[in-house]
Amino acid sequence: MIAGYAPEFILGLVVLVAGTIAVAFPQPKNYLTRLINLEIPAFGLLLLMLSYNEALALLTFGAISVLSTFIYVRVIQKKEAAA
Amino acid sequence: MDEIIMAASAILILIGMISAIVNLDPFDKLISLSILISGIFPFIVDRGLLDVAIALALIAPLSTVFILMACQKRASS
Amino acid sequence: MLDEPARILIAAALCWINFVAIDVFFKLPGSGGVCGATAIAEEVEKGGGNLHGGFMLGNIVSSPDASAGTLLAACGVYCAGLPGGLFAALLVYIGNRICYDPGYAGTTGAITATFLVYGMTQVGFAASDFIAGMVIAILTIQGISHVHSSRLIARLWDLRNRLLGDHP
Amino acid sequence: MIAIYLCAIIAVYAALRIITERNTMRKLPFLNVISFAVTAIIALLLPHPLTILAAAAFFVGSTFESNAIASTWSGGMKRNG
Repeated sequence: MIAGYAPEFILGLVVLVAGTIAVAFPQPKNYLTRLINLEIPAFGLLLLMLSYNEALALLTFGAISVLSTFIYVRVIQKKEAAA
Repeated sequence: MDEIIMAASAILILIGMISAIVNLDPFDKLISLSILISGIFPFIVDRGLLDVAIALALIAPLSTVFILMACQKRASS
Repeated sequence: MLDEPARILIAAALCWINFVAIDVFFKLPGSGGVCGATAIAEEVEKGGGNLHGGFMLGNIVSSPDASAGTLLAACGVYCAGLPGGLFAALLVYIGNRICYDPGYAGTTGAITATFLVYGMTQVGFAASDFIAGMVIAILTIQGISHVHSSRLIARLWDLRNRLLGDHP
Repeated sequence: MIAIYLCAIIAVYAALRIITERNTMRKLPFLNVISFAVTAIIALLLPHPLTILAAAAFFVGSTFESNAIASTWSGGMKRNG
């Protein structure tokens, strides 16, 4: 491990970068794959925030991440119904 | 935290991340995402944030259920 | 007293007997409780296993039954003694209601496991041995080979039906 | 101290079995093994009365997730039996 940083910080950075690349270039190129890949950087960011010991930030981030997923699912369903 | 447990959780996170990126089927991706979430919990509990662990354990499956709603719409149409 | 690996193996055997006996007694290999359990059973049968053993694997996956009750009761006794185990039984009942299941097997397994683990801690075992033992026990059922474990459970199910007599 | 190491090793073993299994439905029992092992790790890592609630919440959440995946894969959230 790199000295001076918590292991959560390093791991979170790796997960965040890899997940962002996976969101940018999804393998079957549709909205559903992109939405599932969007969960990976969310948990990477959660690991990153874990290394700062802020309980309230973690709670808020988890709740907002799920709410935004719900909104994205509704948007995708509306878009597919219109198309 | 002990080195071996930390290494095991890190391996779980990395396995979940890689297989969630590589797999093509949506259900396989969701199962891999579940491995990734399982690997995060020992890190949270080790810091002593038990309230965050309880809330996240109850909130994180809802995200999977919302994504499954989209999967079902796609399969039936 | 015994060494820690020997104690973990004895605890694993006790946990295995406890949860398999309660699951088979409450007719978990008889039918799938939810339709996800039925799907898992059909896939296990397609891979060479037995259908009734597959029903039990599917029921363990898709709702907290006696195995989850044993694990959480051991955790409760490890963290807070006898009241912790009974509180864990209440939590298993709530979890069963969340997963569309009546929840008799899980609650019964949790209560019997609480008294089992609490009694063994008086003898000289530690509650952490039972937690590790339950993980080993669930590994032998679900993690090694689905074909062999489902056939073993089907044999136990036949034995139960021959002893108690009420075939569904 | 051997108990928690054993749980960690079993969790890694089950994860390796998941990524080598091809069939989607036959992956779910191995996921259940991971969930058991991580529940045991949570309980053994921090002995505190609130830990029971955290372990039970994690286990029930993980089981509910597997239940939802299996039900959606077989089509519909209906009960039979």
